[in-house]
Amino acid sequence: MTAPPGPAPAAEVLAIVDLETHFPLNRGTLKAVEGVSLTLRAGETLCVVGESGSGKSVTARSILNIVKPGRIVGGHIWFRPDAVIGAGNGNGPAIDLCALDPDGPRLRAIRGARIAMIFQEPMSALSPMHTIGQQIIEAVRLHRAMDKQEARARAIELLRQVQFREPETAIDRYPFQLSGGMRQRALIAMALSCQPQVLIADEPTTALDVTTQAEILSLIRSLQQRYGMAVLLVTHDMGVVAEMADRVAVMQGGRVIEHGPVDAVFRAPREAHTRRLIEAARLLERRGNRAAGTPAGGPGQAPILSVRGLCLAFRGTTGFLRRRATAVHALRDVSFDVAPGEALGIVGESGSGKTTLARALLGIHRVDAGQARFRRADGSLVDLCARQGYADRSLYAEIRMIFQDPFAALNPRQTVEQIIAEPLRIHRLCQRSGIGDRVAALLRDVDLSADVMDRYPHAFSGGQRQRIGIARAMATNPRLVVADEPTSALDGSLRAQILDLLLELRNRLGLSIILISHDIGVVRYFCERMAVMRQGELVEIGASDQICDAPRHPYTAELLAAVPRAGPRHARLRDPDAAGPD
Amino acid sequence: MLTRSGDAAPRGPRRPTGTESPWALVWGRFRHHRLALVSGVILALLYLSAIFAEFLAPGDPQAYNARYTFAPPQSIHLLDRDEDGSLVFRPYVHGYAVTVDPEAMRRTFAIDPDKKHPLRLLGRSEPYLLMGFIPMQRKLLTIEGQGTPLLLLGADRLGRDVLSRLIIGTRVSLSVGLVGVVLSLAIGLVVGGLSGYHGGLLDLVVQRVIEFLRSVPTIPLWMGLAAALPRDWPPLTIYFAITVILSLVGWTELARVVRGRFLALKTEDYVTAARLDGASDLSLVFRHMMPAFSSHIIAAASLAIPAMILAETSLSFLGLGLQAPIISWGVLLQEAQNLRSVATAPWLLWPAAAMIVAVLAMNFLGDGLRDAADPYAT
Amino acid sequence: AGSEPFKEAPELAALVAEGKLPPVDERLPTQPLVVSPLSEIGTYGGTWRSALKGASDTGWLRRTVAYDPLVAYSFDWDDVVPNVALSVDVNDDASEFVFHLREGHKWSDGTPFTAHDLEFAITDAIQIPEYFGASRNTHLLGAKATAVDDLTLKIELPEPNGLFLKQMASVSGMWPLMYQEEYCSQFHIKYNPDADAEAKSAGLTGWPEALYLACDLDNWRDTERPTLLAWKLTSPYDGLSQQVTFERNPYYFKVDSASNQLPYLDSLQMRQSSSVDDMVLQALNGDIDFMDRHIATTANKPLFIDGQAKGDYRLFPTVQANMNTSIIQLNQNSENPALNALFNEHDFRVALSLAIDRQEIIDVLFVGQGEPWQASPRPESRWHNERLAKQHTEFDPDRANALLDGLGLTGRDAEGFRLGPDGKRIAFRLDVTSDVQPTFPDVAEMLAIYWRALGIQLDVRKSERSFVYETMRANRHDAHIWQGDGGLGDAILDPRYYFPANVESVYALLWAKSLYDPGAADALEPPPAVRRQQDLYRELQRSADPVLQDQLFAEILEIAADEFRVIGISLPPNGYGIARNDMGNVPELQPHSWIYPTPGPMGVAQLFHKRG
Amino acid sequence: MARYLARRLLLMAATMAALSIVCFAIIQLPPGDFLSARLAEMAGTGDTVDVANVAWLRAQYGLDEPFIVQYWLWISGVVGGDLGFSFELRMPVAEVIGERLGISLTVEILAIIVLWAIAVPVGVYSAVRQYSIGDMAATLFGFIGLAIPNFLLALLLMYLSYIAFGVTIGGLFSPEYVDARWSAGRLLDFLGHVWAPVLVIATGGAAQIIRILRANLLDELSRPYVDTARAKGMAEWRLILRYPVRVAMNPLVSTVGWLLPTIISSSIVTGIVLNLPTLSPILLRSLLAQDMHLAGGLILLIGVLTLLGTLLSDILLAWLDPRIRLG
Ligand SMILES: Nc1ncnc2c1ncn2[C@@H]1O[C@H](COP(=O)(O)OP(=O)(O)OP(=O)(O)O)[C@@H](O)[C@H]1O
Ligand SMILES: Nc1ncnc2c1ncn2[C@@H]1O[C@H](COP(=O)(O)OP(=O)(O)OP(=O)(O)O)[C@@H](O)[C@H]1O
Ligand SMILES: [Mg+2]
Ligand SMILES: [Mg+2]
Repeated sequence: MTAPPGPAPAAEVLAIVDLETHFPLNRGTLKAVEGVSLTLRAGETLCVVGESGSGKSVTARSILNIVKPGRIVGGHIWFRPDAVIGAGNGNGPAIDLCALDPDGPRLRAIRGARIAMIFQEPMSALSPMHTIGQQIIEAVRLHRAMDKQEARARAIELLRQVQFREPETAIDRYPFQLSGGMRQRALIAMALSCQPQVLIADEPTTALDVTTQAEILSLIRSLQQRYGMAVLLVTHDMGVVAEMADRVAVMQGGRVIEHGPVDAVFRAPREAHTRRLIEAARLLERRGNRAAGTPAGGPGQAPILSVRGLCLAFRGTTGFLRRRATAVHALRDVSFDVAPGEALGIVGESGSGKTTLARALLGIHRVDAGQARFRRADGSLVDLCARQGYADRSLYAEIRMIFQDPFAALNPRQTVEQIIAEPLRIHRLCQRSGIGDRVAALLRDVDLSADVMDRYPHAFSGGQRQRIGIARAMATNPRLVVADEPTSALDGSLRAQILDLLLELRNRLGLSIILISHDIGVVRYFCERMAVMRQGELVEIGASDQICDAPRHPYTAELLAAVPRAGPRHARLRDPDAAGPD
Repeated sequence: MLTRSGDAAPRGPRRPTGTESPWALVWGRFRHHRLALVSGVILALLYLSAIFAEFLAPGDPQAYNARYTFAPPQSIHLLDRDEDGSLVFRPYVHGYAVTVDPEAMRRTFAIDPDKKHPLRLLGRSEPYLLMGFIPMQRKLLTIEGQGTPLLLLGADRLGRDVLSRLIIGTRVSLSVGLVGVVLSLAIGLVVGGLSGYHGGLLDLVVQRVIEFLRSVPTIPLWMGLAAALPRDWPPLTIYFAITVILSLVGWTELARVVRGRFLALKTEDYVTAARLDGASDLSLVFRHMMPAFSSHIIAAASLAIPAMILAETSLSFLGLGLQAPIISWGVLLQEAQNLRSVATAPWLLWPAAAMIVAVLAMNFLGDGLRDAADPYAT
Repeated sequence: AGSEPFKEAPELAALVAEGKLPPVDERLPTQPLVVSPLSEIGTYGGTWRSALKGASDTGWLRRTVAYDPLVAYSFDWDDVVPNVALSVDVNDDASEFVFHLREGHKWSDGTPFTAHDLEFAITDAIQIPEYFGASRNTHLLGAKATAVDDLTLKIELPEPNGLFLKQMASVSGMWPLMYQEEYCSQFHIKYNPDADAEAKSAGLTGWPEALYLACDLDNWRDTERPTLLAWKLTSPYDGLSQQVTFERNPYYFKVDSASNQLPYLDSLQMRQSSSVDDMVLQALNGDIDFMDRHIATTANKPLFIDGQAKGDYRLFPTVQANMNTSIIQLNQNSENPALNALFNEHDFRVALSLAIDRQEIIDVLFVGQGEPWQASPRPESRWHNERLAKQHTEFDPDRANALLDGLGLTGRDAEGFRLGPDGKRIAFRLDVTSDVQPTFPDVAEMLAIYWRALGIQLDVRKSERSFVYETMRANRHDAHIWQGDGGLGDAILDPRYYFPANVESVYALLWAKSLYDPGAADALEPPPAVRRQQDLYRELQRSADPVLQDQLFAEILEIAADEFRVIGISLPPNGYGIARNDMGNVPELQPHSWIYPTPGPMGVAQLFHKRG
Repeated sequence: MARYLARRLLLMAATMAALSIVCFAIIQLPPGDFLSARLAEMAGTGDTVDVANVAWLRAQYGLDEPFIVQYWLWISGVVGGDLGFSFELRMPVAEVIGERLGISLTVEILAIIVLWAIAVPVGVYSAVRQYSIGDMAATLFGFIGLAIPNFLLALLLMYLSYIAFGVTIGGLFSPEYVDARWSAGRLLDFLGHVWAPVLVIATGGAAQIIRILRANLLDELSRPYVDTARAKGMAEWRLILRYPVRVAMNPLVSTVGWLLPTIISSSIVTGIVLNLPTLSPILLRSLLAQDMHLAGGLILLIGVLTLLGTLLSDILLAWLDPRIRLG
């Protein structure tokens, strides 16, 4: 395996040539990646964009050869460990990663140390049985000769860099005790722990609010500048692309359809598909909440949901034998109303309690105080937070939730059909014989073809799973949907499509929506009103436009300032007035 | 709304062409599991031989024969020489030359090369009742020549045919004990599942009950129970009752394991999601959490079955298990568990081999089911 | 032998030389018991290795080291001969026995053994009702023992007992010799007022238990207790220890015909084992020097025959004292009226007997060894009775059926079973235990098949021994199967099968009670013939004349033949034992029984290891 | 933790109280009592028994008292630290148990260690290399061990070692070492014997652990967090042991605390066949002989071990899986 006539020019730390990765299916194989070629130079950021399911994640995973049960069936991935910024000075041997034994020591020495990876689904990617500290420390110690104390200190430092508020205590917490964004940041910290030459980041900021995202991106930038780290960034956030990318690759159907410097691609996209992607991203920003239309119910009606004084603290302990009591006040005196047919957006920094609020409303978490009165279809009121709140299971057909982690929320042992049919079956919403059609229709609504019905959740891309979750939530024609980051893993065009679907339902059925998102653009596009959360408190609530244009709370202002925009090399939007079209 | 009604397909939900129902998927994968298929066939054969035991057994399992106590197995010769010296296919066995050794109090057997007894397929036999009610006069394999028994697996201390006893024993061994297994699995899953899912007070109570049941060692429990059962029940009924009662204790282990797993599983998002779909507790436990645990359950079941078959041998050590004249593998092994048999009549250990085959078959079948149910398996 | 100087084991000689032990002449009685060896004069040294089964196998101890009663059975069981006692005088009506002891006989601690020790044992220990020992010394109950002088013990019985000496020579005869007054009286309330308190503070129920644990024949856990036996205990048998050991008693009172003090063997080593198979393997491996108990079964014989060369041992034959391999007792005092009526029909019992193919049972289970035999003393026995032994042993199913038809049992049910007078199927149940004889269940199953052919259902249940016993004690059994005790010398001592005589006569427990426990509320007056047998036995007990005893017993057996109360199967083949090839004086063809505790009466002190 | 422990211990005491009543009742379920069992046994040896003083003895042992009184006498002693007196062995129960407990625990814990030391790695191996030759072999041997009754295996071992090596392996010591003090020689002798029961017990339980671990591990191996660990560059085996195995151990850990009491109460037959000086044969004997105090003491001991084992399992489970809360 030494020094083949490396096809990679010296400065190209990574060169993917004609990569083909296939997955076995029940019938035949699925060619997820078909002849992808990409290059990555030291110190450079290559953004990979493309519609959901186009093979971005599989390409990224192929680099470290972690694609089970798939197989890399063709192509090469040349890795040149001595490549540095500036051409011509790396002439050591290049290694073909595809040719290495996937479990062998040579590839292992590269994984984590030289090429680090951040997986797309942060929630499931962490071991549930170990604290994040243990997992980061282990990563550090695998490749660096450090004793436990040093490694711990380094882990704390890393957590601090990825914006953990109290890294000293956070380090001893288990993934299930962390918010989605916190987990994602822990993964980022883990990936950065050994100062890799190449960072493969698969949608690393989907669960992060804009401020945190900005910090993380600038952290990556500074590492790039300092160590010449090359970054392969998979994302569909065009704002991020604009801010980060040197070059962009656009994928569709397992192939790279366009590949070039970011300015070129943004200014003059060659492919229609690329154009669509960029357009869709801009559209969201441009339209603001004007697309929201008029809710069916109209104002002045009695609220469908009225939340008063919700308080919730996670009282837990850390450590096994010598336990220390800890309490995280995830909700502090949260009150708001949702009118019928209204969409309420909730934004806020990562870990501010958004998911907790959603779960509290669905009765998953017990609240310490407060109530959430929900007006049912027959006009009766139930307190969702009371103990017997969900005694009548038909309520579950009226209120639906879309989970933040789409993978974890899908039963790995059920086919998509079973998953989506489950609420239909339980609430007897359609005849047995009609279930198949109904499921197929729901899948089509979220832009999935019906022939994926017999696949299991693990055989999907992140965005596809998210759509399955949405289809399931919509299956019962609910009256209130609590959607926790429902579109974070979707590319711009799909996102718009899904949101339009929701809007259509809202207009037609008077569906009320609580939309949790860190994407202010989405919230503004979609919601009449929005609420801003911070450390468990609702700091501001009001009409979306008003909040976006004239935030009252300094935190809101800070949030808005951090929103990246979908144009290359644009400065951040500091002036709220500039939030309009280009 | 978005539902279309009418034009109902005859069976099950309609699906787009090219996709398969979940069960078809599982079956499709199972079908490709060669080991599991072979095991399934073996098990089917075992059960068939349990059903048609009387027909398959060459002899009467209870008929003792003074001349052939501890006779070693005969081997079947397939080819015979005709008068003209040419080889022909004519299966036969040799007879025995028996000598009595009064000093050692035993018979010694030698193969008598002069005595050839041809074998017949579907030959005439003593009349008997197949499955206790179908009168029959033919058996699968019979021997020609009066007075010479067919002892393909040798004879036991009373000169009874081990093969016939083994075949008849299949019936009890592969049926009665299974009831206990099924019962304890069912109770274990339900109780353990609910306890782990609900946690809290229910869990506390269930765990104390389990703890309590486990604290009573089995032997005194057996002895006590055996004393409490009416003495004039037929032995099979007593045994059946004991297995049922034992399984009322036997569920504890599975219940605890299930509960331990469920405590962790119930925090999974997909379980929450199913709950938010409106699934009832039982459906949550059985449709969503249990499948995640199906590998374990299959493994536990395939382990419990041999344990139950074997339990009878330990039970009869205490005079509580099945007893002769009822024949089961356990009884046969029980009769073979002495130095004399082990040292001089190892063919009496054949029931152990039968048991191993049955257990392995059940187990590989279980493997096949597991893999078929595992979405990740390829 | 008297004139020759006594010789002793080298290790003892060394101790004597060191002054730690008195010389051998001072240790032996003036008139030691001279043993003529079975085959040769032995040599000193070596260990006798054997095994004990479980925690309470005192049987093997009683058969070997402990068998040194006042008077002992002769080797062939024909006679009672002096042992510890030098001689014994009996009065005419067998109610007063005077034992003369040996002068200079000493306990293992060197203190003199006197008649006072015996008086203490019988009056102060055995006769107190407070512990188990008494329950097994029925012949000593109510006896008055007096030490006339140091060497003379007089025993006066409350009732004449012509069998007293035989009983004193039996396996239970050693009790009085276990108690050294000096040592054992410390546990006795009469001699030690604190005895009870001391016992209770040790966790015992009271002083009798302390006495029992320290001194009784069935307890081998006190290594302090002085003994008269050939070997004294060095590591105790408390049910937990893995090994019980004994070492030579330098004061043992027997010498061989060449004036060598016995025993020859230095020590005994008995491994406590819970598993017979473990013991068998020990024997096969040559780790057992001499033994028959537990291991020498019919089933194991081929193993032992084949293993002789490897294990360097041989098999020696014993004469089975049992007269039958299995005796079937139908409960003729049953609480089930229908069964009781049937079982009391003479012809019914005969029919059942005739339906049994005994030769087949013998062939299948005993490899053709033995002959069809009813419950009757063995052919070698003085009391052999041909009619009793052989009647109804032929296999004649036709006559059997005819007899049953003759009883009017002609009705049959759908499955072909005969109906009893009550209109119900004739069916009864037999609980068998394989703990005593592994062949019982097999016999029972074959019986079930034979009797099925008669139209009678026998429901065989294998059960745990104590369950079988418990049902029997409560007289709730239908039938019982057991071995044929009382074939040789024990016939007259334990005539359980010849007439309802004791608790073991479970075919007529309530009739037996009228003999052994007439006061019992449930005792039944037996039919005249049985009554007559019991009267004859009482008369026999009252006579000291062996000839008269034989006459009376013969008459009892004649009546037994008429009555035909129990059904026998076959005469047991000879037994065997295992002895290492280097063991000397191994007994050949010794009777094997419980009452005659084989091999005890041979004088095990004469066993030895051959040199070279 | 301390509060949790305190609460559990309190509950344990209540369970023990219930257990003591039930076990005392169970011991008495079979007909008869110690004396009748004893008489039965004596008769078995050929002794004839005079029943005259049996009633007296019965009173002496308190066997004629009603159940409640007998129970009360016993349990009040037990609470006061006096386990009572073995009728049969005529020794304080505490002494009997004390005599055997050490060796019994040694053998049984040794067996458990060997069992886990073999079965856990093999189980992991057979999951990771599903359907490899090694997996098949492990399954085959595991099930052979399971399907052959323990006592038969013990018998076979004994016989084979006699045939092949000319040594008998019954018991735990050769005669010369039975009563000897511990020394290097005795230890060697002990090891020369103890392998047989350890092997018998271990083979009987190995299949259970192998198959359960395999089944659970197979489920975990395809979890995303395993990929994360892979991407870190961890060695395959190390990451399997550290991540999925930890989850897959859950079912084993759930019941690991019961291993010891289960082995004590289930290795009776093995103990008898191999002539082991452990507690198990004594338990059977005491039950057959209806030696109430001894049987009661042993059952209580097993009960306490079970309860402690459950507690241990619960604590281990919580330590193993942070999602499970001690509660
Ligand atoms: N284990 C698998 N088995 C079968 N098909 C798979 C598997 N994993 C992914 N796929 C398929 O491979 C294709 C590419 O998936 P990939 O995860 O690379 O998409 P993606 O571009 O990352 O999309 P997203 O933006 O939604 O994350 C998809 O169609 C997906 O369904
Ligand atoms: N089960 C739990 N135990 C303890 N603490 C928890 C638990 N779940 C959440 N928390 C804590 O509660 C706080 C709020 O978490 P939540 O998941 O609601 O945040 P979020 O607003 O959804 O953040 P993100 O945008 O990152 O998803 C966080 O600090 C988190 O660590
Ligand atoms: Mg992806
Ligand atoms: Mg969240």
